[in-house]
Amino acid sequence: MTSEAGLSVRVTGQRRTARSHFAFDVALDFAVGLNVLFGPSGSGKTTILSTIAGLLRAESGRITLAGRVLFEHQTHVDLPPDHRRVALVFQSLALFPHLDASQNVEFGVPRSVARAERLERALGWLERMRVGHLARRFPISFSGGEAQRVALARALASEPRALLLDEPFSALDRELAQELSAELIEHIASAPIPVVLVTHDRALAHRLGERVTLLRAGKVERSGSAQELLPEVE
Amino acid sequence: MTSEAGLSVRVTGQRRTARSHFAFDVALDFAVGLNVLFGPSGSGKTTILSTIAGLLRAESGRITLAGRVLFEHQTHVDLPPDHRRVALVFQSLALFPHLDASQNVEFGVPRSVARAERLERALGWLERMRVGHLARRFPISFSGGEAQRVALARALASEPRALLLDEPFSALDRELAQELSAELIEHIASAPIPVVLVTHDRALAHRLGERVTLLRAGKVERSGSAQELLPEVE
Amino acid sequence: KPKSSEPIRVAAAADLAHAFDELKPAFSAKNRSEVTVTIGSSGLLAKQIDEGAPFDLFLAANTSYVDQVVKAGSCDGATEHTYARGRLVIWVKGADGARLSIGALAEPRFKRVAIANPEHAPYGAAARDALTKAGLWSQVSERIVYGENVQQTLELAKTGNADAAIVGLSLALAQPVGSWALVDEASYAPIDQALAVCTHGGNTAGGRKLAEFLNAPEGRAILRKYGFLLPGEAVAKVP
Amino acid sequence: MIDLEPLALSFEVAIVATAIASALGVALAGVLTLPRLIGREVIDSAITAPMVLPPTVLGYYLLVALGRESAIGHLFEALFGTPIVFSRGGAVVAATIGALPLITKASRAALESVDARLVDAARTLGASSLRGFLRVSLPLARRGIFAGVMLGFARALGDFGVTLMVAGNIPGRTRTASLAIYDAVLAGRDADATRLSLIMTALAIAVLVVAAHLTRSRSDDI
Amino acid sequence: MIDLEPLALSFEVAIVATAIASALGVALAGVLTLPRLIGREVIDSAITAPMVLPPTVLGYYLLVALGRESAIGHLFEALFGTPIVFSRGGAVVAATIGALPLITKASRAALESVDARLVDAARTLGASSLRGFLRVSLPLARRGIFAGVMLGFARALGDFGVTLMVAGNIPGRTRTASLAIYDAVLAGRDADATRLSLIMTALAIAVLVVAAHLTRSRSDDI
Ligand SMILES: Nc1ncnc2c1ncn2[C@@H]1O[C@H](COP(=O)(O)OP(=O)(O)OP(=O)(O)O)[C@@H](O)[C@H]1O
Ligand SMILES: Nc1ncnc2c1ncn2[C@@H]1O[C@H](COP(=O)(O)OP(=O)(O)OP(=O)(O)O)[C@@H](O)[C@H]1O
Ligand SMILES: [Mg+2]
Ligand SMILES: [Mg+2]
Repeated sequence: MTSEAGLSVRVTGQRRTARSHFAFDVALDFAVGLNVLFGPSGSGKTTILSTIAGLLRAESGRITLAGRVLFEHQTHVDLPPDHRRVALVFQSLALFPHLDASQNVEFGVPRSVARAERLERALGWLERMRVGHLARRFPISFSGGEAQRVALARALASEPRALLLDEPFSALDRELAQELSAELIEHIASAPIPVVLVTHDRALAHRLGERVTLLRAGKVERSGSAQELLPEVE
Repeated sequence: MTSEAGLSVRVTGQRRTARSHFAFDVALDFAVGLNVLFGPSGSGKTTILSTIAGLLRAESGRITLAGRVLFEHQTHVDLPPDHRRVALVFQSLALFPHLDASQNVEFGVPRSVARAERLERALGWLERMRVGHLARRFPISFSGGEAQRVALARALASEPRALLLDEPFSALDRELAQELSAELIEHIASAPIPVVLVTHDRALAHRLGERVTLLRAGKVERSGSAQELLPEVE
Repeated sequence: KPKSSEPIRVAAAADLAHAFDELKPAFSAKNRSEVTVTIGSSGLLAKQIDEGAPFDLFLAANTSYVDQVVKAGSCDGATEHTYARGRLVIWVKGADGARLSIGALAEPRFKRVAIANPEHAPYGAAARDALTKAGLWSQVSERIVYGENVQQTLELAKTGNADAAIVGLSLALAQPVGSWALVDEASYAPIDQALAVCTHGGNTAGGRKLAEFLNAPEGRAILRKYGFLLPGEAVAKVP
Repeated sequence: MIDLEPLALSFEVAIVATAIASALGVALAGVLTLPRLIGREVIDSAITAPMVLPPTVLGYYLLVALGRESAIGHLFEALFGTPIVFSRGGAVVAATIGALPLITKASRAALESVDARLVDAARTLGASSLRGFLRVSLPLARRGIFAGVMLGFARALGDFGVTLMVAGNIPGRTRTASLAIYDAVLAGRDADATRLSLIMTALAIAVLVVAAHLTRSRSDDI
Repeated sequence: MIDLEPLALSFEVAIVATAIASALGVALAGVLTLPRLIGREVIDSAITAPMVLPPTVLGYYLLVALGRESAIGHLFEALFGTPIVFSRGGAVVAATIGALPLITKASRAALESVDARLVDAARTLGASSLRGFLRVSLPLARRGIFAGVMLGFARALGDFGVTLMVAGNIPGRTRTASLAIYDAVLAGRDADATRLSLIMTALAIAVLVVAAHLTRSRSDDI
């Protein structure tokens, strides 16, 4: 049921260390617009986003984005992360500590953009995330919520064809979360790409999610609208 | 209005880098039991917790815990963090990457506890935080919510005289957050200490917070019950 | 207090390396005492002896280093004497060295000439003397490359990186390759090599015995064989 | 009066050698952190191994390898018209070889300690693995790399044995301070040797301190 | 037949010296990261500075400083009844001095790269600053420290000039492999020299590779 421009993910895989093992097997279709990925802690949300971004290699299956094959086990296609044009806001944010906020965001701006314009754009994104005042500051001095917003700005600035957000508002107060999700929706309207949002916040899921997928233990449990899936919101 | 066993914080201070500056000036009284610290991103919540824990030095004022002076500018008292017995769950968690979950928690168990018993206790805390199965695994393989729970277990295991929690449930789903906060309340009942909980989650604040303090731009804006301060919860 | 179990420890100049390969067993066969040899730059050895290095006998490549250790009280002045005189040769890697004279070094085919550092190596000082005497110093000095000791100097030519080396005869004789010609002995100050028995070792008596052995016919024969002139002997033919 | 020419030469050679060894060492360290490299530890150890030989002996082997009768020596002489041995180039080669293992090993350790998630982040932002290396790994590894470079510089400055063999000891041309100090000691000019040693040490400390402050003030900003 | 005694001696001396230099170097590095230290860079550079002197000359100065007529030498001889110079102790001192700056500088850089928040976390959990250092900073800095230790070991194994002067080149007592190789060269026993060099290099590579694998498998678990 995926649209031509959507993100289709049908993969199996696993993560293992000497002492643990986690397997996943999912078929997910993320249409253009907002998609909420919901699930208990440890159900594999981050794992699946990493697999889509190309940071983890799936063991079988296929990932396509807007018709383009990012990964296909059978044909040995496995695009490296930098060729996938999938931006990921990490749960751990992963801001570059040696770059200030504007440089962090500039890092994401495509190299095709003229040098002079890159800073402009970076500053623009910081403004939209309400952290323009941090431009010349380094991540070590950001508060939790400030860092989260810079990470969002950086991902958005990279003009991705798909955007994966791993609990991007978890450190923000409600007002700010609402403002930023509004910005996000506005952005999607102008650049129609699939956005996958991982969140534990049911209220947010309700507000944003026409499409919600419920993950449990590495498998899709159900998918549908927020109303159907998460009725018991306060 | 602080009880004898409470945590009294009356300090001013600042954080600065070459490119930024943030000043705070607060008078806070945290009684035994749960206290919620609420405030927008960047209002200084983390900064104040760090100051209480002794990781940041206040510029003036006084911090006492259960009648014991932790910091007093005038008399040049400034106990080092390890003498304060104040446990802090960092927003960034700060798990030790070279230690497995049980070792992380064991690190917190007081040295006065017999060696053989320390591991017991560590495992006990992991169980109570629903991450007993992670005991022998290293932090790199934890999901966001798993890491958060190990960090909680570590703080609790240190038998602190005050517990500071910086958004400890932000990566947990609602059910889990509820379970763990119940555990926390149970713990406080058995060991009556002040607990300061930073959260953006209004529902959680309502459920837990008889006492809520609202911080804004490094100053206390108001304090009172959750009903009074945060009425607009969904 | 000499202990018979203590070996006789000898500190010897670099040009004696090969001679000692033969001296050692010859001496031990007669005296039933073990000899250990430390080869090195006489200057460094002298400094070490001054700081108490446990040597019983010091064989330098000149006399002044021995004077120095005697003056410092580290070696017995009564035992100081010249045991050999070194001889200078021009050594080349090819087979045409036998007819060389020092004057030939002016030829452009000698792009690089290696000599030991004249500042502190006795053979180096002699080499410079000889070149100066021949009136070549100013011409050749541009093309000189210095080795820290004769052995290294020879190495520079042996590897083909210097076209000729001026070194001690003792060394030239030990080479399986190359050819050489003696430098006129009148053109440089004699390379008199002195020895002295030293006091910081554990076997001074052994040191004395070895010194005597070097002066005895058997020892002298070996030194002669390795290209040294001996005290009290006229300039002899090269073996 | 003390001859300052060897000092100037030493610093000149050490700076050039450190620059070369840094570029080479960091590149090697980068290769050594490639995920699918075979024989990683063997390569690393082989780069370190020359350190265990006495420098003059190492120098001797180099003299043979680079000398006028070697293939490399022939090639070099054909290309540049002058042999590499007994030249400043030889001194630079000698100092570079001394500095290389220090820089490589320190850089590798620092690069391996960089948080892999940051490089991952760079990749998802469209950075090639090379760009991720240059713009993320390298700057984050800077402390360790810099420590290696400073060690390399000190080692290059102090090289004696290898320089002696490969560059020769030619006054005004390849007589570095290290050689000059040694000569002075052996010639019994102890006062000269001590004076030159002290100047050398003091200058080296000054350079190291200034370099440390220069690189540190940049990161203090952060 | 090749005399293996110098090889055994070299490894013996290098292992002891590396152990001493590691303890000392890591402790020094710890001191160098103390927040309120004055003259940090000067101290660090002063530890590195001996590297810029020709080893034999450094050895000569050490010989004078530790010699039987020096205060230190007297003290040592009074305490242990035997002089430190021209002994294995002297060889250990020489190798230690060579290894120390490498270990110190690499360790300091690694320690400074440790995430300060982790040490903070340890402190709030009741760890003294010493415990925080030992249980958190040190293990997290292990890669860099280990790189320094391996460099230090290679340097200790290969020390020539300082050992030559301080320990002397006394057969059976202080003749390390490095000295034996040099001796072979001086005596024109080129084949011996090459053979010993090869064995030495191969052994060093083997030790370094094994050590790298041993330390790595521990952290692969994580
Ligand atoms: N490198 C790894 N090796 C082994 N297991 C891993 C590894 N990384 C994660 N896991 C396990 O895989 C499971 C899924 O992890 P993942 O991070 O995807 O969860 P999540 O849904 O994002 O959870 P959270 O909401 O807590 O962040 C967890 O049980 C985790 O312990
Ligand atoms: N080291 C620092 N130097 C300068 N300013 C800093 C530093 N650390 C934090 N700040 C600033 O101080 C303010 C308060 O930061 P703090 O981390 O206490 O906020 P917070 O209330 O915890 O916010 P959040 O909810 O986003 O975590 C922020 O504006 C932040 O930018
Ligand atoms: Mg996750
Ligand atoms: Mg915060």
